[in-house]
Order: sequence, then C-alpha cells, then structure tokens
Amino acid sequence: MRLLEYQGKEVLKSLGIVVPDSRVANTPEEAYEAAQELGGKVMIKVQIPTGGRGKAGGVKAAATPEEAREFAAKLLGAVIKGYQVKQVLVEKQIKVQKELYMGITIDNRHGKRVFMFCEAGGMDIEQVVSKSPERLLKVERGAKENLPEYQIRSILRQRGFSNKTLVGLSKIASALFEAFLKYDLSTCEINPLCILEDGSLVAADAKVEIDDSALYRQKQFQNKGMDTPDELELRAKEIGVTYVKLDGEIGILASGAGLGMCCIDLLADEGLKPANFLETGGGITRELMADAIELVVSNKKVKAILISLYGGVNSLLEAAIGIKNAKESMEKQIPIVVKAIGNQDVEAWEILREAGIDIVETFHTERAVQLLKEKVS
Amino acid sequence: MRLLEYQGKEVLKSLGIVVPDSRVANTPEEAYEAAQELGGKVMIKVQIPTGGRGKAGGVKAAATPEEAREFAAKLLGAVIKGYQVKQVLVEKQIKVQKELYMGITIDNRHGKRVFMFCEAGGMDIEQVVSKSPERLLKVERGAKENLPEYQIRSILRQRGFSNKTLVGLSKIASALFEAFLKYDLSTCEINPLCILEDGSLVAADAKVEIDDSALYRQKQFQNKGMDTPDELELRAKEIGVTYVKLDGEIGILASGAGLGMCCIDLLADEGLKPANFLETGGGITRELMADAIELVVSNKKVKAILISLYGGVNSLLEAAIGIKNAKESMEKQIPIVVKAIGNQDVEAWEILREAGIDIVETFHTERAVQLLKEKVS
Amino acid sequence: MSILLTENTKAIIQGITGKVGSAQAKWMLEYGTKLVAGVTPGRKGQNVYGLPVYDDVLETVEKHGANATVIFAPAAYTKSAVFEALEAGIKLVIVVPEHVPVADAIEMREAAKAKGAYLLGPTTPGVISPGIGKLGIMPGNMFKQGRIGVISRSGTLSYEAAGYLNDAGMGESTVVGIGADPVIGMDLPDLLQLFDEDEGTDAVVIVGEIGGTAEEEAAPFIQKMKKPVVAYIAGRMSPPGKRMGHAGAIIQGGAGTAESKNEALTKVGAAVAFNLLDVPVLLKKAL
Amino acid sequence: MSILLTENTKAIIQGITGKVGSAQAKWMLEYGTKLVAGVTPGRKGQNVYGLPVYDDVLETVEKHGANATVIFAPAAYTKSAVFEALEAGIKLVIVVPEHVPVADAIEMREAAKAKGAYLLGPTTPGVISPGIGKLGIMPGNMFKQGRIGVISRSGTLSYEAAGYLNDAGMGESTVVGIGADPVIGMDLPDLLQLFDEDEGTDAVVIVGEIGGTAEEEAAPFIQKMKKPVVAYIAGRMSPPGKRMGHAGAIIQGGAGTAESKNEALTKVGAAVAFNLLDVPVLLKKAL
Repeated sequence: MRLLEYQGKEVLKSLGIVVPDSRVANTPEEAYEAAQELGGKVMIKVQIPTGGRGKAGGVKAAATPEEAREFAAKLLGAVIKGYQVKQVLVEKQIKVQKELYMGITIDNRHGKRVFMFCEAGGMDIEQVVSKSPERLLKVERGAKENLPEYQIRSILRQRGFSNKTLVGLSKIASALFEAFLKYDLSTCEINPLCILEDGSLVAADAKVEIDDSALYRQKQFQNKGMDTPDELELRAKEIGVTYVKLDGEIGILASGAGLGMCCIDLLADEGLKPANFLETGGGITRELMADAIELVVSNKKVKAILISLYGGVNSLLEAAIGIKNAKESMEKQIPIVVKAIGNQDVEAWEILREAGIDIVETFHTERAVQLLKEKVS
Repeated sequence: MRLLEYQGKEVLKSLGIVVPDSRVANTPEEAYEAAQELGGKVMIKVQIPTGGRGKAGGVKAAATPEEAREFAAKLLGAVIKGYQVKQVLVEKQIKVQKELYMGITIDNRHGKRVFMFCEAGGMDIEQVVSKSPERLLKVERGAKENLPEYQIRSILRQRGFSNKTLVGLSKIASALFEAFLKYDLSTCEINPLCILEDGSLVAADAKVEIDDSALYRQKQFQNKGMDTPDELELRAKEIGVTYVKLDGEIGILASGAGLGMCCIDLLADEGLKPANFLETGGGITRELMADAIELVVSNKKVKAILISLYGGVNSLLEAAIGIKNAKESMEKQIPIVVKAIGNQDVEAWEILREAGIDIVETFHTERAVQLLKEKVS
Repeated sequence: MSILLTENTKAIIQGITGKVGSAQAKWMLEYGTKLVAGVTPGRKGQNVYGLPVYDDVLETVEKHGANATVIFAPAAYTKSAVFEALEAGIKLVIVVPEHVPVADAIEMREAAKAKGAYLLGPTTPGVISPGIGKLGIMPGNMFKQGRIGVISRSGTLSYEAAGYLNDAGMGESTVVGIGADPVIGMDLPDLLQLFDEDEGTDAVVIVGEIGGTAEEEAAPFIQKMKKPVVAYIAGRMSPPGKRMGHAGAIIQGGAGTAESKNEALTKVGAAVAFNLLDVPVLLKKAL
Repeated sequence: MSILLTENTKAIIQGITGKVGSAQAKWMLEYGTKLVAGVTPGRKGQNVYGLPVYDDVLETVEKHGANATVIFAPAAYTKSAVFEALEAGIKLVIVVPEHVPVADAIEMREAAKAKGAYLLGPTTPGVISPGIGKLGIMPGNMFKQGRIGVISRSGTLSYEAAGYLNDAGMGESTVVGIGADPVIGMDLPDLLQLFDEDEGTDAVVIVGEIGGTAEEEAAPFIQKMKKPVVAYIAGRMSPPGKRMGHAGAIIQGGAGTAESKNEALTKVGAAVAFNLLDVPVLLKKAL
C-alpha cells in the first residue's frame, strides 16, 4: 500500500526529518486559507498514490493565495493518472540549492534491503541512473541488519560530503533505514531531498510503501493510502479474489495466478482480447464462484467467459454449482467455457453439462480457448 | 531501580501474563472495599521495593473484608525492612497446585543474559538452588539474542512439561525475555509462577528491576519504584554524590569509589568506625564539596571527617575553597583531615592550612587516617 | 530418483491439527508420502490419521528422525515455525502459507541458507516426486513418474505443465514449486544444479512468469549445465504495472518482461516455449 | 615495553571538540602521548591543540593509521562511537563515559571480542604506559616508568597503588583501568596474559574491589602464569547489600566479598595484600 505524499511526510516528520510546512486542503477555499497562513507562495500538489504527478499536471506553483485557490479549484475533482483528486497538499515553497535522491528498496532476488543515494535527485533521477549507473550509490543489508549513522557517514564522506550536510544526510539515512525495518516498508524514497542555501536538508517529496502482507502488524497505517479508483477491483477485494481490468471482451476466471496469465496469453494467440484477469485462489466455494462471475460480467464489454480450474482442497462440485447459479441469474446469456480438473471433476462436469455449459474434460486450457473461439465467432 | 510489586505486575499484564485480580489500597478503608470487590478472601501485601517481605511480616492472608481492613491498618505506616509502608496490594487469593520459579538476570562476568527456571518455586528457592544447583535450568543468550517460544518449548519439554502448561510456560518465558531486552531490565523474576488446578499459569509475584543507566530511554518507568527511605541518601542524589550511610562516627569523603572503600578499610584497621561512604566523582566544584561536607555532618554522630582526593579535570583549588567554606559554616567545629594530590595541590594546601585544616601533603591516605586518629583520641 | 523429496525423506507437518493441515496430511498419506509425525504446540499425544502429534519439532527429529517439514501456519506465525524447523535440524522446509510479510521471508531465506537447508516458498504448492511422495498441496493425480524435472513459480501452471508432459509420455522426476512471493527461499540455480546432478532426471522444465529477474540471473548457470533446459514464461500478453495475482508477478519499470526473460534464456541455449503445448516438443528435440 | 599502549600506538579522541575531550587531549599531548587526530561528526576541518578533526573515524585510520581511540561521548551515544571505532579497524578502545546502559555494554563487549579488539571500560580512567603515553583521564604525574604491571577496577586506587610502588622505587610498565561497571570489555585473564608475555613487566598488581566474581574466575589463569601476582581488594570492611559508588561494587547474596576473592587468589599462589602499603613489600618478596 502506498501512502499519500502528506501521510508519507508525517512518517518522515516523526523520524525528525524536516519537511516543508504544509496543509491538506479539501476545498479551494481551504487551499486559499492555507496559502495565506503559509505566506502566499505555495505549491499545490494533488494527493494520489502514484508517481509522475508533476508530468501529469498535478503539481502547480502558486504565487498568491488567490492563485492557490484557482489551482486547487482546477485540480480538486479532476482525474489524474486514473485517480479522482480528493485532496491537495498546499506546501510552502522552499529555496533549493541542490536536489539529491535518497531511497530504500528490497532486492527481491537476493533477499536484501538496498539503501540508495544519488547526488542528482529530482524528476529525472531514472534517466540519470540509467545513463550513468555508477552515480547511484547502493548499500546492501541483510535480514535485521541496520544502517547506523556512522556507516553512512563514512560512505558519504568518500563521495565528498562533510560537516553539517554529511551529518544531516547520515541522520536521515539511518532514521529512514530504521523506519524501513520497523514499519515493514517495501519502498521508501525522498526525491528530491533538498539542500537549502543554509546547508540544511528538507524532504520535498515522500514515497512510502508498506508491505501489504505486513499491514496486520502495522495497524497505524490502516485506512491510509487511497483505494483503487476501479469499482470492480474494489468489489473483487470484498469477494476475496484478485481482479485486474483489461481492455478486451473475454472474461477470464482461473484458480491460480499463473494459470490466469496463461489464459491471457492463449486468448491473445487466438486473436481474442481478455476483458480481465481474475484469480480465485484455492478456496473456491459456490458463493465465491457465483460472485466472481457476476463481477466479471458486470463489465458490459464481456461477451464470453473462459474458466480454467484445478480442484484441490475444495471440490470442483462447489465451483460447478456456483457457475450454474451464476449462469441462471445472468440477465443476458453469454457463452461460458469451463475447464475443470481435479477433486470431484466428474460430478462437476455432470452439473455443468446439465446446466448447458460447455466443458473441456481434460487439463488442456488451450482446448477450452479454441472451443470459446468457436462460440464467439 | 526496582519496581513495586504492583508496578511489576502491570508490566507482566502488558505482556499477556495472567496475574491475580488486585487493587492498590492507600487506606484501611480502601483495602476493605477492595477485598469486598475481590470476593472477600485476599492477600494484603506491603508495597516496598525489596524482597523478603513475607518473612518480615509484610504479607498477610485475610479471610474477610473486615480482616483485610484490620491487616491494612496494621501494615500501612509501619516500617518494614527500613521502608515506611505507604500502599498495600489487596489481591484475590488463588488456589495453587504447584509453585514454579522463572527469572532472567545478567551474568556480568560473561556479558550474557541468563534465563532461569526451576520446578520448585516459592520462598525457599534460594535454598533449593544452593542445595541442588542442577535443579536450576539456565539458558544463556548474548547481545541482541532473543529467546523464541519454540526454543524454550523444546527445553522445557525435555524437563517433562507438555501440552497447555508447556505452551503457557514458553509464551511467558519468551515474552519475559523480549521485555527484558526492550525495557533494559537488569532483573526480572516471577516467583512463584503458579500452576492452578485447571493447568493455567498465574504470576503471583513480580520482581522487576530496570538498569538505572538506561532510565533516560525508558521514560515509562520514571517516577516508578520508591525512593530510598534515607533522607541523607536522597539529599546526596540532589547534590550529585554517592552516599551510603554506615554505623560509625567518622565521616568519609573520597574522589573515587575505590578510594572511598579503601578509606573505610583503613579506618577500621585503626579501630575507627566510618559514619558513611561518600564518593564525589571527578567533577568537584566548591559548591559540591561544601554541600557534601554539610551532608556528612548532618549525621549528628559524625565527630571527625577524613577527606581523600585526587585532582584531575577540576583543580583541587575548588575543593579546598569548598572545604574551607564548609568548615566556616559548621555549627560545631570537628576535626577535618585532608589528603589532596594532583592538579594545583600546592595552592590547595595553602588555603587549607590558612583555614586551620589538617593536611597530608602526600598521596598516603593511611597517613591521613593516622593523623585523624591522633585528633580524635 | 528425484531431488529434495527422495526415498530418504521423513516428513512432518507443522500445524497438523488445523483444518487445512489435517486434510492435506490425509492426501499426502494417501499418495504414499512417508510422513512420520505432526506438530501443533499444546496438542502432544493427539493423533491425526495415525500420525503422532508433538508439542515441538525437535522431538520429532529425536524420536522419528524427521528431516523435512510442510508448514501450514497462519502467515503471522510462519516465520517462527520455519525457524523452529531449521534450528531442529530440518533440511527441507516447505512454506505453503501466502501473505507472509516480506521482512519475514528475508529472515527465513537468510536463515535457511546459513543452515544449508532447502526452503520452498512462501506461497508454494510444495514439491512432488511422483511415485515417492508429495509434500504440499499439489494434487497427486496430476503427475506421473518420469525423468523430467520441473521448476515452477506457479502451482496451477505446474499441474498444467505436467499434463502436457504426461500426454507426451514423459512424466516427471520431481516437480518443485519454488514459491510465488517476491522473496523466496531458493534460487533457480540451486534447483537447476540439483536436477543436473540427479541421475533420475534427463532434462529440466522451467515454468516461469513475468516479474522479477530470477530467470535472467539464472542464465549463466544454465549455460554451464550438462542437461537441456526448456522454459516457458507465462504472462507475455499481460500489461506492465499491473500485479497479476502473485505479489511477484508484475512488470515494473520495464524489468521482468517475458521478452527479456526469453531473450536471456535463449542466449544461453535454453529452448524457450511459446506455449506449454510446445514444451514436450522442444524437450524431445533437445533430448 | 608495555602492553596495550605501546610505542606503536597512534591514538585518536572521539568527542575531541567537547569540553572534557579537548581538555583531556591537551593533557595527553602534554604527557607526550602520540595522538594523531580527533573525531567529532560535523566538525571536520577544525583543529584542537594541533590535532586535525574529522567527521568519521575511518578517515583517521585511512589518513593517519590510527589504531587506538579514547571515547568521550555522552552515555547515550557511547555505543555508537564504540561500534564506529571497531568497524573502522581500531584495536584499542578506551571507554571513559560512566552510566552507559548495561545492554549497550553487553553489545560493545561482544563486538570487541568478535573483532579481536581490546576494550577498556565503560567507566575506565584509561591506560597509562609511563614514559610512552596515556590514554584516558589518569593524572600523568602520579605514575613512574618501571616494570610492574597494574590492573585496577578503580581509577583513584590505581593512582594510590602507583604512589606506593613509586615510593618503593619500582614504577609501572603499564597501568590499566579495566572499568568499574558491572559488564566491561576485557576479562582479567586477557590482561594478565598480555603482562605475562610483556618483556617490560616483571610482576603484576591487581587492584580489585568487592562485587562480582572477576578475581575468583581469574584464579585458574593466575596459577598458570610465569610472573608473580600481588592482589589488593578494596572494600573488605564494606557492608553487604550496599552499592559502594561503582555499579559493580556490591556484595550480593554472599557473593563478591573480599574474603572469597582473597581466598581464591591465595589458593593459586597470588600474594594478597591487606593494604596498598603492603603491596610493594609483597612484590619485593615475590621478585
């Protein structure tokens, strides 16, 4: 889960890291008042949980409170990068001397945490790093290892920092790394980390992502971030399945993520476009199955459904009943092709056949795809 | 700093360890009410920061609320083991099937933490352990090492525990060890740790000591425990010196702990009894010295003073002025003998001589003791 | 012959008295797996389908010589169960649970490597050596004894891959679910080496998916292998930036695409299948 | 010759720009100690009595070959300063601060042992090798070059002990303040061995105090030593249960009495002095 910028900055503040003075505004009037309080010259920044806001027009510099109100009025309610803007951050402008990059992430392949630092921060960090990878400092740490201030002090000293700036950077780096461990973060970036004219350091942005699987023990972050703007994805969460909306017309339901991706590939090979990715996981009940199908067809573009299942702990009988029930309650009948193999598959086929649903009695998903192609063409 | 029993039990409760239902009472009437609420049969336990309360008559079993009031009336205000009783804990009586001992301490010599467990808990644990040391299970852990539940489960299983009791003991042990690290404890004991008839575990007492040097980062324990009952020791804390009251007539001031102990030994060899141990530490100022002497002579038994100092960072000039000032403001003049060696000692001797104070111009503390002996005999 | 799960494996189940643990124990036993005991703290003395239950893993090692474990624990307790197994000396740990915090997975991975133990998962269907046994939740009847080693990130796709192998009359020596999480216990080269050294395996199939760089980083090792490798990467038509079910299955910042994986694998001589259907065809060519 | 602090020692001071750090730097320099630099994060480029100040310890190692450090830091920052020194490769760490949490001392001790470094303190006056230099806060003029090694828990008593040695015309090779805290960096046997191997030392004086079991546990090692050992334990007339200034100086549950220490030491052939005055007498007998 990615925190909104202002939530991420609250985390930074709690670590003693300085951020620009700011207010969250829900209305243009609040933005006006905030700008007045902050001395007039402010940044107006949309609060959505994704990067590239600046390039998408979601960040504006206002010279007066009136301008702040005007920008806020334009941005609030607008849709930027798929998200409807509900709040803007009104932030005092700062005089920046130099922009740096600092971040921590996880190297999944090696199971390590990686501290990263670059003298060239700001919007073009990715370009800089891909052109000159040696400019990105990387420090790797294993399980439970910390990054004490003195370690990062020696490392950054070797890159030319000293005195106040060196101590400040080391404190921020060490605090950030400690928070990364403590809060189960999966990504944490300050970009840009600004050096002001007096040599002090200010975090001008904050990208903080928490490992979803660890939210149960990081209760302070519950109800933070922002829900996905897609209603179907929200509904999928409630049902307990994973749903990703795609552009095509063929609904997909698979009992595993790999199988789901495979279905998309196979459909594409036959010139069919998937309308979604949907993974049920292993715990299929009749209710879950019916709800999942209902979810898939609630996308009105869907004109046929491909279902590929393996029966494990839960028997395929449950799945079959769920599919039958879903079909019966469909407003408009569309072709459904089911491949179902495993626990009680013969009984499941019986039910599906009786319900008039097309089935493939082998494990071959590609045969189900071919049958589906016949049905829709 | 040692927590009072009820404060220690609050720590245990926060770890999910069950303790008997109880109330703290400041008056006999409160004890009566508490006993009523707790069902009548209660224990009345004086809340003082030391062990051996039971043997000293500070723990009584009351069969009725009236009896609880009566016992509380007797105990509140009484002096037990040198402490005036200000509060009693009124605690519901429990039906114990077996008493165990569990504790954690620090092995200073090896710099390790040691988890301890004994099947025979209760008041006589020390006897049991000194008779049959093999009955005390010890598990050693180094810096930052934890004691996970599964480790202690395997260890206690090998001592015959199983099922509910084994899981309960392991949970308590592991939680206790985690708290030991987290809260900078120096000692933590549950004795007895009771197995009730239904197999559940209840901590009937709690000895929790926090490392004084770590209190600055364990703010939740500030203002807990109980101040030393000795007014002079309290005053010494304010001044910034270490003072321990002893039984004799010779006041001692030394600029180091080792030197202070040495002074006691030397006085004893001459048949003189020390009235106190007082260590100033290295940072002597004239005010500290004068206050320290005033503190020493406020013990009316003191009939002479031995001062043994080394001058380091702070010059002996400061010490000499402090001694002179203290002497001038003494109500009753008593002999003072000073040995002072180090930074600006010659100048210091000059001042002391002029003030009519006896000095030894060498490092020999034993000569100062001899001179003192002449003065008092 | 087989890897990881062999004739010498004596396995336990941690969390055996739970609903999933006991059901899966039954299926593993029915498949003929040599299970020797189960562990659920507090349940010593119970019995699940004939398997004695203990309070701690170490006792199953002492009394039954257990050397492998399948873990069915809530995600929050998985790390502790894994550490208990590793410290008791268990050398094969199957971590079935999903939604284990990545921080815990990092610790588990590091501890297993330090102990020289094999750790599959988190989010693994487990391992099956057809004819010998199965540890995990793979449906036994999807597999057939044979001489092809299979390594898969996805459970369902490993069943599907085995189907095609069986159809082609090939069968599997061992099918390994490596785990679908971002951080997992074993690296591809570890498993490729085991298969390369296994007398019962003639060739290896890698069933991968988009996301991460495991396949790319395994390429140099594949080049050194004696045995042929055929790979299939699922998700070539999935859009970037979308997490396709598995936490690890996401194309981020241009990395982890099927193209980059296929290119890296082709370069070192692995045969890359466009579809699972092609896997047996490519295998026959390579053998 | 001497131990710990030798002709080859190149020391730095951590916390050199503080009030105590700079004053002590001056005294150490005046005594002739070879100090090469100081460290205070954020103060690089400054200069304290001719010593260059750096932001980090590693730079003093790289630029000046520093191999020893004296730490003057607030108790709360002492652990971090010690770890910085150890990780920079410093092999002699003098931890002057008092009131360091015991948990930190445990970590420091373990880290120093793991790195093969010598760590004195916390709560140590430091070490002095008369004629060579002093690292810490011992007043230099209390000591005289000679051939007796001294190990002391207490600062003031080490000065007093040296006084008696000097009076007797003996002098010291090295005087080591081992630290007065409950958990300290070095064990008596470590230091006894260094003295036993040192060509400049003829005999060793242990100035102990009540509390703990360090002297008792060192006894077996003393028995194996080539050189004579004379011991004095302060606090024989102190009552049990009272903490006599030092956190470690307390007789608890009957352990740590002067009697038990004297008995253990006598048993292995060490001469035990009743008073410091007797120390030179016993030394002359033993030599």
